[in-house]
Amino acid sequence: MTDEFESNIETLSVAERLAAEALIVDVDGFEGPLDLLLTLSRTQKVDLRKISVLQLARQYLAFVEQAKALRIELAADYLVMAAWLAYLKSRLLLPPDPTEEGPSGEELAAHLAFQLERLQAMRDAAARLMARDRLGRDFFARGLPEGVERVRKVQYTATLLDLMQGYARIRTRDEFRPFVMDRDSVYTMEQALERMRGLIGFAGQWTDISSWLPDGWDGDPVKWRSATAATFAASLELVKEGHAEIRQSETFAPIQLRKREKRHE
Amino acid sequence: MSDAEETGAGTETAPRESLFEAPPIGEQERMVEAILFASAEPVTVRELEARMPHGCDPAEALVYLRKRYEGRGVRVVKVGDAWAIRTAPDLGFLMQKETVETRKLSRAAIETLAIIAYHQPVTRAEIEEIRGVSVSRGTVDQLLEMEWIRFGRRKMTPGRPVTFVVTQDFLDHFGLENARDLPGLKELRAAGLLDNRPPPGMVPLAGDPEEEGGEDEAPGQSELFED
Amino acid sequence: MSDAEETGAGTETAPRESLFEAPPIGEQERMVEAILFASAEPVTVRELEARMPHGCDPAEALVYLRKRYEGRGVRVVKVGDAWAIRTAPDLGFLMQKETVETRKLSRAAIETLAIIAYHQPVTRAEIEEIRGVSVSRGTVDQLLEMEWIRFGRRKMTPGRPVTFVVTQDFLDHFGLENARDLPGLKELRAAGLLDNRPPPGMVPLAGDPEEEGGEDEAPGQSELFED
Repeated sequence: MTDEFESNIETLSVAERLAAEALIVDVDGFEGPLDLLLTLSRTQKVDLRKISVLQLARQYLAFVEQAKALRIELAADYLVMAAWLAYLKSRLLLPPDPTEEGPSGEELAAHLAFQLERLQAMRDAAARLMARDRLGRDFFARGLPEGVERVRKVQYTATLLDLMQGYARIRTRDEFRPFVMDRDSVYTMEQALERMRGLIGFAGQWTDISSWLPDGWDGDPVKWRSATAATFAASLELVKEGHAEIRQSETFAPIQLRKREKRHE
Repeated sequence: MSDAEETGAGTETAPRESLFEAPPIGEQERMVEAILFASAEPVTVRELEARMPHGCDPAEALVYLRKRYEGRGVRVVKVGDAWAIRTAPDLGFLMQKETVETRKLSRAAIETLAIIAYHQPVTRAEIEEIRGVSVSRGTVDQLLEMEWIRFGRRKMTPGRPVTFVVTQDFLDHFGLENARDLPGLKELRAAGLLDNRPPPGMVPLAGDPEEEGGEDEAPGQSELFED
Repeated sequence: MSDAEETGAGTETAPRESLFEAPPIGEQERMVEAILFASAEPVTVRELEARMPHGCDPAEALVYLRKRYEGRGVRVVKVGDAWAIRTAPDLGFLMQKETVETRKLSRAAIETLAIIAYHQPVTRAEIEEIRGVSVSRGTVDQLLEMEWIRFGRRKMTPGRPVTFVVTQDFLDHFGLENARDLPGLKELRAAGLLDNRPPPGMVPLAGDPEEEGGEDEAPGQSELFED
């Protein structure tokens, strides 16, 4: 690699060699073929409007040849440009063929010159832009801004409908409250559980669950129903806790309950 | 004005040459102005001095600057031992932006309001009894603040509790002439506003709720406006 | 300032003293002064109008205010259709403490920014045609993120590509009243360098649709703007 490199540039003058090296070293630094062309065009040291596109094409092709010789991988678009410039070169050198369609070599060359000039102009403009006085570097905004305080005022609203629906909601609830509040004929599971906890210790024998009902709860069917349900639920709770055992011989047969004997291990 | 401009032109050269003469006082005033403007914190005279070219007298420049801003929209003020530019106090209102947000009244507030409207004059304990839950102070305060309810007479019952009644604002807002114009439960029901389904968790034990409700309410309603 | 704007602003400001006459212009100038001093961001005339009492003419007050600050340490500057107070650029040397390190922009980003500023509204394909290379997504993203560029209207050309334009932040950062004040803009235009000159026949630069990175982005971006 090194040998090849040296043998290749031996034939060049020192100045040329330096220039070539700069180009080759920078090849990654070029932003595409247009950028490279613009750089090459600078060596012509002329106004971009008077640039010789033909000469530029030759320079570019020489560059690509050299890069190839140095086995430098060139991106595809550099090669596409090379092919196009080779074509352009031939169009510029040969007398125009009147039968051929499309733009003339001069037109193509003029457009390329325009593109180069435009790119250069944008670069100059970018430099001028960046050189302007800039906020936060040359001039400054208020360092201690007083933010606009958002005073949020909440305004509550309600419609007559909301009001009536609200009232209806409460009154509807009221309608049912008496039944819930009416505890006279309701025997709760908590009540039953409390009562049975005190008694279960004495129930060594299987006893019909109906005998566990509190006094005065077996006459009125409503009260009997509530007390039976509560007592049954409480029985299950005691079984779950491990204090009692429960059994029923068949469907609808009486349910029986007794104390669970402590196991002696 | 022209003075300032002239000195302004001079600046290009003045600032850096600390070995030379201090910039003219007008120029120093400009510097103090720019520093106070751009600084995120109030700036002490000492710091001004450190930041400005050698030989400057920021204290003197401040006197001029302060005078210049007298009666302006912003003022040069002393904050502790430092200086800052601040909005003139009479223009503080410009720094506020009022946004009005309309929000629905909460369910608790609506129910409380409804009870007061239907049962007035009513005590807090009575409201709680009717709603079945305690009434938060915030809810009552909100309604008082909105001026939809106000305190009524004290009840002649033990403890002489205060009562609540609705206000004229309330009537105006809801387009009522009188609290008695509020539709009764029967009308609410007729209008389909009364939900007959029992609230969840409550067991409809017996009878047709339709009938029962009707009977129940009638006396209650009449009581309300008896006095 | 048009009728529409006046009435538009009126609805917002009205509450305060809509029944009274607008304050004298000197007072309005103080108000504009206070508002601009208080804000780090440029404030539009419309917003000034919205914050000042009804009937005020901030545009007129701004004329006076701007004059008042000529040659001072801070200046009243126009940024697009908004106004701001900024320190005089010649005093930047005093503000080392406030200096903010702006992110270093790559050469590609700077060029892309300049192309957008000078050619706006400009499509990605046009940027690529000018630079002769495809524009990386990162470059555009960075400029968007800095809020120096934003999406403009779609071009009415096939594919309806999105365009890029510069923002108010861009103008503010570079101290430009508006995009027409870009340095050298007139000369570039006169020289025909801002023309969109189509290539004769096919030129294998980035304008070539084959290579256009823009192609695959187009659908993604179009989603953003489809309503």
